[in-house]
Amino acid sequence: MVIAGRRRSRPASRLTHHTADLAAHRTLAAVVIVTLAFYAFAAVLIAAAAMVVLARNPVHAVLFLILTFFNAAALFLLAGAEFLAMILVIVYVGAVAVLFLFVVMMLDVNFAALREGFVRYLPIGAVVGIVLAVELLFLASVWSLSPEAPRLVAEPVPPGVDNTTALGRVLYTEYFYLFQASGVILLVAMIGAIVLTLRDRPGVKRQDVAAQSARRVQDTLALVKVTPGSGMIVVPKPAADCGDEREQAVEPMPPGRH
Amino acid sequence: MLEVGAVFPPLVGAIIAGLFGRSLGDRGAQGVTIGLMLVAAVCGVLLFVDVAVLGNGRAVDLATWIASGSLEARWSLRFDTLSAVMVGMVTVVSTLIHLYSVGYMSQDPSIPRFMAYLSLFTFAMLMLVTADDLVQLFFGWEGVGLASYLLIGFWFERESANAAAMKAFIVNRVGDVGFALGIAGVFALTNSVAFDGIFIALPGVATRTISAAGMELRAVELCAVLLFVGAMGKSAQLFLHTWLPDAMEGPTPVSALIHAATMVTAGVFLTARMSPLFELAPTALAIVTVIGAATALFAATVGCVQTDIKRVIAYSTCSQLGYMFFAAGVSAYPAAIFHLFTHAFFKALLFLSAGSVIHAMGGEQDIRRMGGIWRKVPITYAMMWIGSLALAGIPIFAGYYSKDMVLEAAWASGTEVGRFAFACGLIAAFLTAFYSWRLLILTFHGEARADAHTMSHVHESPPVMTIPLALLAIGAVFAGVVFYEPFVGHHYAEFWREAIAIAPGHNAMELAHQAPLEVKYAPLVLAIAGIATAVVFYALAPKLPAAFASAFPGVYRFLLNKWYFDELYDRLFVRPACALGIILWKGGDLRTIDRYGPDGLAAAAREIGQSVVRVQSGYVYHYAFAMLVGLVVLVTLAATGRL
Amino acid sequence: MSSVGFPLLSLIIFLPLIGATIIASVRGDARTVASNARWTALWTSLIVFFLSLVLWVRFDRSSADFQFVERAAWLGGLSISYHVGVDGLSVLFVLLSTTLTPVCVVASWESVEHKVREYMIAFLVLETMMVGMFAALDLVVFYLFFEGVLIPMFLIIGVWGGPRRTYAAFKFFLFTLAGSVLMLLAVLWLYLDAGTTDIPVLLNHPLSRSAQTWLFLAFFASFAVKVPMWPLHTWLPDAHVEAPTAGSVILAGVLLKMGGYGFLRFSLPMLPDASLDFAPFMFALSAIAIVYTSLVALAQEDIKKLIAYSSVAHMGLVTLGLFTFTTQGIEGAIFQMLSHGVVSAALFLCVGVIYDRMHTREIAAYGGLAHRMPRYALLFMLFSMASVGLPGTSGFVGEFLAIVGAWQVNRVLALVAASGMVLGAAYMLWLYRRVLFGALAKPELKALLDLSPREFAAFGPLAALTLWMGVYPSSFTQFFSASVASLLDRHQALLRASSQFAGL
Amino acid sequence: MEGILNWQAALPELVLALAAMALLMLGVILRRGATEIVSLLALGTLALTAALVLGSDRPLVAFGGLFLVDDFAVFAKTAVLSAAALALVLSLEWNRRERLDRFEYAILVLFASLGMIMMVSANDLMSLYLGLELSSLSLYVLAAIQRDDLRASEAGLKYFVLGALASAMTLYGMSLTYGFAGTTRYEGIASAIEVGPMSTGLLAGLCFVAAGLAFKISAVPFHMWTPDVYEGAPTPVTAFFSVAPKFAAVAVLMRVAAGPFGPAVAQWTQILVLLAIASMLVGAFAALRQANIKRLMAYSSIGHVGYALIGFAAGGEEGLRAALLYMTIYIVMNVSVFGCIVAMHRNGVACERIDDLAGLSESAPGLAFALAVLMFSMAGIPPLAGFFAKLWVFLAAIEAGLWPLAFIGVLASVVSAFYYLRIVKLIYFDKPEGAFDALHSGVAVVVAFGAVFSIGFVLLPSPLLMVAGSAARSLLVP
Amino acid sequence: MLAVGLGHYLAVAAILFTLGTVGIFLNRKNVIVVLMSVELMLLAVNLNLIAFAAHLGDLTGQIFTMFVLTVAAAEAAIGLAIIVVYFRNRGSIEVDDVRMMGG
Repeated sequence: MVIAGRRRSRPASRLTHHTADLAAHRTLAAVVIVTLAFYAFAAVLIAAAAMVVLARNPVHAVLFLILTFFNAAALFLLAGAEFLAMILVIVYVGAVAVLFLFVVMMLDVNFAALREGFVRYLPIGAVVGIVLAVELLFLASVWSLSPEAPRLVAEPVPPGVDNTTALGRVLYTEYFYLFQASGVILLVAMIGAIVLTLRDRPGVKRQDVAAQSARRVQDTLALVKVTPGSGMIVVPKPAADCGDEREQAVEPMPPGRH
Repeated sequence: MLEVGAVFPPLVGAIIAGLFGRSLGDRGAQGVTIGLMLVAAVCGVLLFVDVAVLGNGRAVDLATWIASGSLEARWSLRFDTLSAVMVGMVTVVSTLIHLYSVGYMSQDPSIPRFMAYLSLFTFAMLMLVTADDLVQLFFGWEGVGLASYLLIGFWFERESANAAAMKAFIVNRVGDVGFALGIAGVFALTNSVAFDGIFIALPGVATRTISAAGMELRAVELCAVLLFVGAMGKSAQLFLHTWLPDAMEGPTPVSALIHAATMVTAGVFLTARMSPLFELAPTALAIVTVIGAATALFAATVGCVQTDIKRVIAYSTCSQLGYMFFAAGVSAYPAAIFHLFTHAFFKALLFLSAGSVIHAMGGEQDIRRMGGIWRKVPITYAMMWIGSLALAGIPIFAGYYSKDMVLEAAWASGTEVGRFAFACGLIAAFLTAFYSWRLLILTFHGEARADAHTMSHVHESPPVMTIPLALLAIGAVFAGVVFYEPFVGHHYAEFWREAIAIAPGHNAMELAHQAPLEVKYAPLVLAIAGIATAVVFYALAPKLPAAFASAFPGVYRFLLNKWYFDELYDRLFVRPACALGIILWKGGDLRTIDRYGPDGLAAAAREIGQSVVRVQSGYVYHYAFAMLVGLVVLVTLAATGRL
Repeated sequence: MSSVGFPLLSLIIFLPLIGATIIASVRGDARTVASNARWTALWTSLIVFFLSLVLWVRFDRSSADFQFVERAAWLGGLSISYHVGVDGLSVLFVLLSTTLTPVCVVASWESVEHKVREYMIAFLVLETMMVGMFAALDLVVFYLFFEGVLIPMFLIIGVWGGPRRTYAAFKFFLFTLAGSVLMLLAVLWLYLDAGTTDIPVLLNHPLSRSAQTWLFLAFFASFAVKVPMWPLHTWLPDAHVEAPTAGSVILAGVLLKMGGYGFLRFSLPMLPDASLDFAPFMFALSAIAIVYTSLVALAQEDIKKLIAYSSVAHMGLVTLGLFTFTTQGIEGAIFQMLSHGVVSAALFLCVGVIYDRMHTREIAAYGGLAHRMPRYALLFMLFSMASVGLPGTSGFVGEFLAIVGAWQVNRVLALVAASGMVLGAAYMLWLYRRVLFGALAKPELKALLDLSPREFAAFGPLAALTLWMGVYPSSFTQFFSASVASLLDRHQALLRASSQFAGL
Repeated sequence: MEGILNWQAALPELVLALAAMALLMLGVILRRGATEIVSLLALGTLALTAALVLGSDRPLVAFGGLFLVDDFAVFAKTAVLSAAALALVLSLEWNRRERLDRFEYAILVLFASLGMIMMVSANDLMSLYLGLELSSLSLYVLAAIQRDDLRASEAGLKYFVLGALASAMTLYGMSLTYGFAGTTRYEGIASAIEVGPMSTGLLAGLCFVAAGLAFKISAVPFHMWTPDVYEGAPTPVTAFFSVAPKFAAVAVLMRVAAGPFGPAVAQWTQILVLLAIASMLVGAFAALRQANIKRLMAYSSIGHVGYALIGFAAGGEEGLRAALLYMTIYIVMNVSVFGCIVAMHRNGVACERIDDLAGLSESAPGLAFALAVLMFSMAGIPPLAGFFAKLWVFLAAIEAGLWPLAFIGVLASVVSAFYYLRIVKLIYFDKPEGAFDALHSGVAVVVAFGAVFSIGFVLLPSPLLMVAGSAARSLLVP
Repeated sequence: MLAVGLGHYLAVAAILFTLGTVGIFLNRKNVIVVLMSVELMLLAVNLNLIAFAAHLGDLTGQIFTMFVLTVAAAEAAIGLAIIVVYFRNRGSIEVDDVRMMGG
């Protein structure tokens, strides 16, 4: 196995080595700053996350989500994961959150309705949520690593190498299989998104040579007898393999609408 | 060969007439059955002579029947004096009745069936009396029950006949439960069901006790009582007698054959057959005596007020069976069998005569609508006289000898129950004579109460009916005087040999011969008094009966309604059983077991299903919530250390 | 150990399946298919019947061992194997099954008109299951056939049954299934305990008292439903009433025997202590069954229901006899099962005869049939009397022996058992009287025809058997007396052993 | 022989991934009418992959311990791939009838299968997670692929939302596991648990992972998505859902329970017991009131998972073998039943009401017979295959002393027999409603396969028994 | 006492995770918010992983985080696509409306 023979003594302390380094080289003040920073970011993080859930306006929710990500990125930094902090900001804030925002605004849903369900289910939901939270917090407070854990570590942080390089070294070697797999996942996500949402809209003009060649007069011209006073709209016949069936019918307009 | 010849021809006749009756035709069926009966009768009489008179007892083993562990019942024919007497009597009487039926049933559409039933009955009866073990006896016992059922219900389009047939069968079955349990008990006690095996083992187990229903009982007593319950059913003793009068729904030859001469006496036969057992069971014997005496009296009282000619005779039969039982109860088995023997002749004669009357009256059975016909049916009239004289116990007629012997034995037993039986028997003798003459007078004398049309058709029966009557009359007259000496005389033991066992201390038979004169003549005096009373009541002062009836309306109605036994049983058993059946069915099966059992569970399952489905609301947040709850439960279990 | 040169028993078991396959493969128009199905089914079942006669002839009656044994590796090699064979306890049940199947085929010849092919297939499959169950010498194989019966029977009731067939079929199926799944757990436990499900091995496998108790309860759950014992009997009247004639015949004739056979095969020999412990309980239920269901039968308005209830009562006698642990009791129970198999089957055929003509089973719709149908009346009388337990018919022997056995255990019990004699007579005669006797008043009954030759062919063997078993029962008891004797001997030995053990 | 880049070990996965991409390109190029060809080629791909799986060397650890091939993996992969292939056959017919011309369907099935075989071969929480997500994402899309159908899109949405929740739970559990054990490798986690008492953190991790995987196998109370998704998704998709991912998820759960959490057997046994009991009961009772056959099958599948979990909870080689056998027999029966459901087209319109089956025996005796056999088999009536599935499961439970589980199991099986019987009742007892459209040969083959398997299993049970046994053994003894 | 340790990170992640779960079932209005709640949960996981990685001095956690981020992005894409499809069919993304089926 990979880990064999790579055992190395490391501080068994509860702090990350990064903070430990700080503690070793700088003053107590630095520790206090880090600590304060942590609390500040964590507080904002939690508050923003709560607002994501609570915000009435989904656009606000997305914005709070972005705020959450920023703060999380800061916490990542504090924990020494510089590369991931960066990724989080670039990929998440830059792409995913914006995608959310885009969809929210595209769907443009009406969010004015009352949240009666929210109020009704709040107590029981809160109870279960609090129970879960308490249990998880309990876990966080009494955490104790397996005594075997230090020995089992697969990829000890190589000393003297920056975070990004260190990640890159293992990601393309030891985790190449998984790296490829995540590529396939992204491919599937792409296929999925396309399969689900790409459609040949009836209104969009697109050249279809075969269809053009096969065009005949009787297919295109329809003689419609229009009754005076009622009127009608004729929806262009869409291509056979696409489109929404709901729109394909020739719908008489209700009188008085035009 | 002779043995088989005495027993099986009726079966062959029954099968031929029953299955091929339609192709044989009426004549053919009659010919076949009567011919085969004749064969049986000849064999039967020869056997009687050979076995009973000459003393060549034997048993013919035919085949294994039921074999299970140490229980082995065999098909076999046992011929000792007891069975020889019975075989002779049964075959002869049955042949005569077969013959009589030719005339009596001439107008009936299903003659072959009737003849088949008669023969089947005879076969079963013969199997009963020749059984060498209790199980075969039971076979015959139930066989005659079936045949009786079929014959009573012969006219099955009549509801009353069906009801009577059912009643006969079911009441008999009640007795049979006792019998079957008795067999089981005897087997458990002696490890055998064969008579010889039982009798050999009995002395060794006489003191054994057995627990039943929380009581410690002497085993032999229990077995004897159980067997006697069977006998009560078959012989229509008090409490299980209700079927016999109703059985008169059957054609008259049936009544004569089954309900007078043969089947009903099977109980007495059983008691005699099992005498070694009964002799060891004094309590059982006392019960037998008391029940017999009570029946003799009870049936006689009821007989006095009945108006159906056959029912009167039926109650008389019942009463006479009572005599036989109390004779057996005081260990005078020979006397019981003797009375059985003579009774067979005169009671068959009476029934057949009554049949002849009914035949003459065009089916009328109510004596209130008869009268004044004695000139038109002289032979029948004469036969009726002979029968009645024999029944009443007038000297030189058969009944005189046997009845006197029975009463003397009862007196001579010297026990309390014996005296009780004697007293009952005396009263019953008076009543017997009374109702016999009441019947005679009302039927034949006085003014004609039937309508003119019926009267104009009254005629004497054809010879095919009267000849059997005459032959039976011979028996009714001479059977007593001829067979008195061998059956119950001083040397009765030489006649019966090992067929009947009487315990050393039980010497009613011996003492009966030394009975004082007043005991000897009391029955006769009472009988004559009975006759005289009847003459007074119905011939000289015809208003008296009605006066009596209105003077003692309660008593009259009590007697007329046969002591209300039918009503009592109806209330006590029949209706509760039916009601209970419905309650258990609707209330038990449907409303309890099904409702709370399968249907209830199914409904509950559906209910549970419904509530489970209700949770499945379709709201995604509910689903998420459920998942979360599941998670929280798991984590809580983990956190609290329960995992 | 008798055997023949070829796997006779397997042939008997699986030949019907081959017949079923042939029927299934027939193509053509409906008439051809139907007639072909009938004839194939008849011939198959007849051949099976004749093969089973070989079994009958070659069976060594003096031995209590399993005979005609066949064995093949199956699940997990030999610990759960295909193992079949017959001994005295089972051989006659095999014959009963193979006898009744052709009778059923003949009885359904004309009365089943639609889906004839499926019907015949169902019956042949059923035959396989029944015979297989009686011949199984491995618990899992036994269970396989035991429950496999449910499938064809469910379909027979449901597809060709009466108006409430769905309810009846479901009730039958689920009731029985609920019982047998508990048995399955017991079977599995036994397998784990003994390391095998081989019945001959298990018969000698010692079990602790508490284990016996649990196992007994589990087996009880299954067999008591099948028998059926009170109060688990309510499926039976429904199933009987709704099933087609032949279905009722098989149901009463063979399926009910599975429960009794199960008690006999497993509970008694394998769980001797528990059987003794539970004997009073079994007696109580049996006694209740006898009296209760007889009374209920008395109240019935439906011919089939009445006979169905009578079956419960008769089977009550069986369970009662079995747990007496006396030779007479057990032999009586076995005989009663065989006799009931023939007699109740015949009675249901009798009902079928008039049902085919009048399409009603209501007693009140009949009356006076004896006028028009004397032969039918004769046969009905014969079977009624056999049901009532008249000596000379098969019904007597079992009943009598069971009573004798019961007496040796408990006198009151014997009395209750014997009370069935009276009640049985009451309801059967009451039925007979209302259906066959009386005046022929109803106009629609006046045109009825007596039995056809085909119907005679169905009744003939049953009538003959009823009389034969009644008159010469020892030709049947000799098959199982050795087995019963050895069962009781071993039982005594086991009890002695366990009482010694308890004494230590 | 292990190495960091040992592609040979993952040859089936590789082939499947490359073929899927190739077919994707083919489909894009062909565009119209590509569906049929792509689907058939996808079938071929699945077959080829299965063959490669069967031929792979084992036991083998590759990619630095991320990937593992053993008998168990081979067994599970073969089952998953076969199930996927059978479901794909059903979709051929369906797509033609519903005029659903989407070649992506087959591609997504391939990718989903890829994810599944990856996750059963995973030897590391990360591989597991990626495999799981690969299959999940494909499945989300598949559920909603009939995008113009409101119910299908609702199914997709529900499945997605709840699936995301579940995978987040799993992931949270994985993070805890990683943190407290110090590694994501299976054997590492196992050794971390083995020493000393199990830390609460690992226990919580186990719970979270179990909850997430329980969602995938639709064990109660994580089952709620199942009926809705089964009902809403197109029938062949449902068929696929009910077999391949289910088997894969059970296999993964087994792998995780026996592998990394193997030493915590006492803990996960209890979790499984709870899940099994709840699943059996809900599966049995909820199905009683269903009118839609796909919903019915959803509840049925919940119940069946409960039974499989019995064997699983019993643990040991016997128990795991029983669970594997159960799932194998179940997926064969189930895919055939869905074949029958696909065949439920009347005048070109799909029928989903159970009552539509009324009188099927008149109009389509063969189909009716097969469906009846399958229903009896599902109900666990001997001598059909379903019985043996239950037999081993209960055997294992009793051997492990899990009496309550066995007891509830048999009782639930009686309750569930009711609704299976109801279908038989409709088919055979009731009057016909009108004939279904003619059967496609592919569907017929699938249906017949299931029926023949159900009937014939009794004759030759040992091969499957042996293979499952060796798979179970390899799970316990690496 | 003030010093930031693993426990602190875990606590923040726990709260974040809880908020995410609560958000999923408390939200009745907008499915997209549900999606965002899932993102919160994944973020909590990432926080956990990073904290553990830092504490253990191990890169695996960070690698894992990267994959989680990747998958989360893919998941978001597919989730939003499904929501769009649903919206097209239903004309609403109210969570209360997602209830064609049930029972």
